[in-house]
Amino acid sequence: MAAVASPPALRPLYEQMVLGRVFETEAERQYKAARIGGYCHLSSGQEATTVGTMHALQAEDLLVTGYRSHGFALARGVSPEAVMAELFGRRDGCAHGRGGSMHLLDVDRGYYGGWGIVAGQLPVATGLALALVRQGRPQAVLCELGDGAVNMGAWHESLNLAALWDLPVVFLVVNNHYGMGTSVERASAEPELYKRAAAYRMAGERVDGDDVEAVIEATERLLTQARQERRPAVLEALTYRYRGHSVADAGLAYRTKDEILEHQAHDPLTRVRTRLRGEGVTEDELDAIDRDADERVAAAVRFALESPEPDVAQLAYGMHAAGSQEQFARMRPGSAFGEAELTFDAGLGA
Amino acid sequence: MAAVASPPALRPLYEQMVLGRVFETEAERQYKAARIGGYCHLSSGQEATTVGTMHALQAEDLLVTGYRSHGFALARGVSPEAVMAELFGRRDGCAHGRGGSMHLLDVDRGYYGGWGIVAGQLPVATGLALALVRQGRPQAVLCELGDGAVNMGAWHESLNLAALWDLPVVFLVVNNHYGMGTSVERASAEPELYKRAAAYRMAGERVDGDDVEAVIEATERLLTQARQERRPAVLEALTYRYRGHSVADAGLAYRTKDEILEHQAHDPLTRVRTRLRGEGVTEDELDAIDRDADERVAAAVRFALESPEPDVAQLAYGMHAAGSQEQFARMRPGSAFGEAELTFDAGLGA
Amino acid sequence: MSAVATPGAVTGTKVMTYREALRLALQEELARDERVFVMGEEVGVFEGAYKVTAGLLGEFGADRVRDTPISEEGFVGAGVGAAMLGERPVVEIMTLNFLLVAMDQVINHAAKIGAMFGGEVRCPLVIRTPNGAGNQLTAQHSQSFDGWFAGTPGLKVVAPATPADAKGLLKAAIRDDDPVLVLENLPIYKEKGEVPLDPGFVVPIGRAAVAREGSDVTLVAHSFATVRALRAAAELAEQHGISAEVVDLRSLRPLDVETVAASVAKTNHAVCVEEGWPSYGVSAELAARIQHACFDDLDAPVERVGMAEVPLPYAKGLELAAMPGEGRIIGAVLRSLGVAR
Amino acid sequence: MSAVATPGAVTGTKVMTYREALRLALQEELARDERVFVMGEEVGVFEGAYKVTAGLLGEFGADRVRDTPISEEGFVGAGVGAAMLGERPVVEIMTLNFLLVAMDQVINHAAKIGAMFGGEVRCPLVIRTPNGAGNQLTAQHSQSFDGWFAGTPGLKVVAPATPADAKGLLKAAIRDDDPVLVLENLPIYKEKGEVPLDPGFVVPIGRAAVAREGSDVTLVAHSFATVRALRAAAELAEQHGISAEVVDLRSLRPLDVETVAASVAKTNHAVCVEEGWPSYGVSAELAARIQHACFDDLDAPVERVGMAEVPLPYAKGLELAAMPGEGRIIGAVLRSLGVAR
Ligand SMILES: Cc1ncc(C[n+]2csc(CCOP(=O)(O)OP(=O)(O)O)c2C)c(N)n1
Ligand SMILES: Cc1ncc(C[n+]2csc(CCOP(=O)(O)OP(=O)(O)O)c2C)c(N)n1
Ligand SMILES: [Mg+2]
Ligand SMILES: [Mg+2]
Repeated sequence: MAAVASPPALRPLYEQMVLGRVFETEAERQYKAARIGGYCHLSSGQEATTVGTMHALQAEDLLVTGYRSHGFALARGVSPEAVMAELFGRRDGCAHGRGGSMHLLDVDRGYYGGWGIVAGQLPVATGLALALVRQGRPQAVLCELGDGAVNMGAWHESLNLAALWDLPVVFLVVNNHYGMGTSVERASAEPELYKRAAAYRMAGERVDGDDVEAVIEATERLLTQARQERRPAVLEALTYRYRGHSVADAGLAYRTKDEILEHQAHDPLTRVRTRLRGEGVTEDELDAIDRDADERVAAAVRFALESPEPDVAQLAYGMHAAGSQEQFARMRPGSAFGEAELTFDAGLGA
Repeated sequence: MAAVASPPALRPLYEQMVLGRVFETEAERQYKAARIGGYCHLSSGQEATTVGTMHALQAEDLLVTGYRSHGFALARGVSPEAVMAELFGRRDGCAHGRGGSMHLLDVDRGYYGGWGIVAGQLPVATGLALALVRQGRPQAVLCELGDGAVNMGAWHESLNLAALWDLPVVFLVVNNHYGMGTSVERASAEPELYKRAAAYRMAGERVDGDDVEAVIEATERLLTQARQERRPAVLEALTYRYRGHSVADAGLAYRTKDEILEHQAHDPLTRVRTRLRGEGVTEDELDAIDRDADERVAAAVRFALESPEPDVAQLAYGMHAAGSQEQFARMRPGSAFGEAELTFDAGLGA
Repeated sequence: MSAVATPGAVTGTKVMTYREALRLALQEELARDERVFVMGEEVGVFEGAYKVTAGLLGEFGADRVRDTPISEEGFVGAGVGAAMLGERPVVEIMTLNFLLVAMDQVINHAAKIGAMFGGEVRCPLVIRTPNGAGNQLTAQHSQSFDGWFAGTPGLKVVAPATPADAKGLLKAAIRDDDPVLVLENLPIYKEKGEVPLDPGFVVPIGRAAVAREGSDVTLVAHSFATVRALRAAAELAEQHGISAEVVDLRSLRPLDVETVAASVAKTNHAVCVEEGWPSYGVSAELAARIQHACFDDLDAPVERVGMAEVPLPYAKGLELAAMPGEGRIIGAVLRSLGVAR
Repeated sequence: MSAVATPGAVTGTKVMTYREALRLALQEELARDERVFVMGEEVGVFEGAYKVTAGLLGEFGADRVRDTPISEEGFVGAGVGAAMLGERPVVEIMTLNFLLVAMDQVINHAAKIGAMFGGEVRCPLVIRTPNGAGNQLTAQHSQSFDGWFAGTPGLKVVAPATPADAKGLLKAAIRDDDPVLVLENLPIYKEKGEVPLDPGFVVPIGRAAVAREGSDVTLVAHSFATVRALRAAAELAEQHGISAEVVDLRSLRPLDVETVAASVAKTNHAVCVEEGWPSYGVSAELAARIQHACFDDLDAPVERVGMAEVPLPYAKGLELAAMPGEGRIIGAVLRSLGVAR
């Protein structure tokens, strides 16, 4: 991880951003090919924010996100194979096919999900930060949420608790201008969202979420404060979602094509690409990076296709902890709805 | 109602404040005599805020409060008889004995309750304000809440909606320093509660809630803005609760006797009394006012005692609108728990 | 309130989807009564997450079709308050799963107003929202809490299974003076059926319907489970020569026990089907009522079919295995009739 | 997990109230396991709205006994997150009525974690809260939503009726690796009974108990309804010469159907009693299970007794009339046995 001082090397960041973009494009294709189902939320256009914040997050720090999380998972180091297999609902997915697109996680990397109820992840992240403090661990939690989530009661209660109890958590508001079809101005009486941190005497600031270096600088600074001074903060990253709210949404009922094109004119990937050219990286080298991303994603698709479907006999896998089977033993007689067959703690199968 | 300009006459305000104080003292006595049950929250010490805000509220305005509401009901003009009868659970109570201390109301006076879930009344008040706008009525809603309620999600969502939709509602935060045993500093990361209005680009201010004239001035100003400019606001009134959280709480586990005495040293009633003496009102005249309050409350107790108990055959009275009986007719067969006897729309009986 | 057409009313019917029938009901009621307004996330500009409100913003404007921030507790409560002042708010919750953040306003506020305030004020609020699973929406987005609301005194709960009932019951709910929860369902939106065009057409709350006549067994269901039950009944007739009667509850509170009991008294066998989890669910209440009302009529225990009791998994195969499919309904019928498969 | 004493354990019992038994369980578990901490409104300085946590702040300090603002959604969710990282939070909700504002964290978060994340992370969270009515607390403060939680896959729900079970089940809940809701009850806090002093004493989750043996009818109940059932059973014996067996469920999820069915197979009559509203309530599930498991054993329909189906009114006389008192339980038993009063 880069120290706060030294400027981050751009090339690996570009590699991450391209990987994110290519992955989302492929996910949309696979969704339309009916290999992915449910809700599928893409983050194309938001790569500087996803990659920048994940670059600033240290190995021992914790991560919580909403449901628009493919990019965060990849940038956190979850393999494209594990993510794609999850989208395909396969056994080798990071949630073994149980969670899908909205519920990615990787506990080994401190990623505690992938949540689908708007703002529901904020109290959870607050609790993770409380646990870090109780365990005397010096890390911090980064909690991602969208601009639409700041109008939920859970936002208010979580920020008040985090500030009142001096918890090491940074609330990352990914402001992509819309919550589904509702613009920030139509949803929030204070459209400068970061200013709401003041209601908790908490630091709040806004950053250009399409400038990966600015995102890294701000995130590192706030995470350092959180770790060292146990000061929570709000970081609002201004960015833009290129695709619809989910793959099912064309994304044009509430905004114009021009608006989208205007944002794509200063695309975060292009910006880094230009910077790298300035640093003397050749077009060929950059194209090679792009091709490499294509190959990694193609490999992920092959892996996902080969990963077995979950065993239907494992329908209730993970629902309850080992030993619970015995507790449920006497619920079965008289059951008329197959509950008797549910097993919680058997393995996942070969 | 006094216009914004001319200073209010103090004498009727003093009469109201004394009535509130005497009523609460009697309510506590009656509770200990087991004529009042359930939760009973007294507002002794908060009279300047209750009487001052109700003085500023116009006849056509609407009122919503929490559960510490005897004083508001009386100052709004609900008769001591109707309030005491409600506390006694009698048919002539303002809620016909169904609501008790926490659920007073008087629709004819625009008082829409009397609610017991902390902050639950805020969304309701917001909806009343929305209805006023839809109906083109020029009035405003005053919504009372306590200092402990500002940490609930409902506060956040309600204030955001009120500001976003330009609704005529003033949120009155009665800051009596404690939510049960928790001081404001231990509950709110921003203990200057009125400042939280800024998170919604809403006006917020603080007033000495023990100075009845200051309360009237601020409330009238904010209500006028709400009515004329459809601008919601937060008014925080600093005051103090003399008794425990409810009659069941001695109120000393979390604060010192000295702290209470110190607040009683500048008692809101005494302050007005002194002012009146300055205006030449004699001790005898003031004592007469006090005696008159004693008599009004004694009469209310007599009235409540004579009011009949609700008829048990009317257990479900009011639950459903007229005509619902027929909808429920086919739910009865097979019912094993007396639901068949429930009638919704029969009268209250003699 | 009745299903009788109003004098000089439009007659005839039209085949449309459940979704279109709901839209027609909203359109008619918005046009009929100034006090009616629609409020919820994405109901306006976006035309509804599931397009039920498509076109209404254009026709009635932003005051009658109000987009809200993501703040269910706030705007459900705003509906409660507006209703107390005589408005007729129709609040859309994108899916039932999200009503969990507004439970306090529904259960502790809307449902309490009539009784708690001694009949002094009413709350004519309508909340409409789809429940259900089947689209791989996973654990947080595939639930049915129908019984929780149906078990709450002070509320009324309807759950139409056909486009005609969707129109008639939503209109009845909007005209009712009490808070009514209208339970819709995601997979059912695209179901088609004949819908009366008469704007005076309403379906009374608290009346079940016999959706299919039969003599061997009674299938009791509501909402999308009724669609499943009808499919199972057809297959039972063809494949097994079993004549199943299907009782469509239509209302969950008040519950029309009479119609259910009359059917079971005739068939002597009952299978209760629901989309949700059966334990402590709707089928529990049905079984309890049936065994009590039809104790001497029953030739076999009341059977129950519902969602497997797990948080809904994402993988298609797992989700399918969890759902109360026709196969499981037929299995329960054969069990009830003591027929080996 | 078992009720067997640990080697070299403290033996003997002591008579104490249900409230004291809960406090002892908390004290023992706080002392036993650093990961355990108590969190909620007024649990510290105020010593608990109902004094269950009295003395614990002094003994364990503010980090282990944490006062919270009024923010149920926030601190229940904080409990969920802390549990995911291996802590053992015991969250107190002042009364069950207030859990409505935190439903989303309980149902859509705590209950989903194990299955939704493919078994990769667990949520050993305990929520303890009293339900019930009887103190004129009125409509918003007198409710029992027991079945809503017991019907949610992913949760476990216990509802002890005696001080000994209160200690043993709360300890079992704290040691369990899944989210457990411990349902207490306001009137029951003052009930007294013998409580084992052994810190190793736990009561296994998912096991009902026969609280009183009998031969004529089975009363099935949980929490305070068990206390009512036992009183009714005593009166039935004295006044009517009827021998009632009382099955105390103790756990609602998992539900010990075996013990209930075994009793009904013996008595051939069942009356289910609950504090909450019966429609779509706990007694519905019990009646549904019993009619299914004991179809051939039952000599009469399963009867149900619960709260009158109204928002609880304030007036003492009205409240009393609404409660599932002993008189109504006895009436149901006589109905079941076909005995005229
Ligand atoms: C409580 C709740 N209400 C509604 C929804 C449906 N919903 C899913 S995403 C979404 C929009 C969220 O927008 P934003 O927070 O800006 O995040 P973005 O999708 O832009 O990343 C809505 C309304 C939900 N999941 N949870
Ligand atoms: C959601 C909810 N949580 C908890 C309670 C229990 N409770 C009732 S009053 C109260 C304290 C409220 O304090 P404050 O808002 O300052 O009002 P005050 O009592 O001081 O007038 C609490 C915690 C409740 N009624 N509702
Ligand atoms: Mg957004
Ligand atoms: Mg206070």
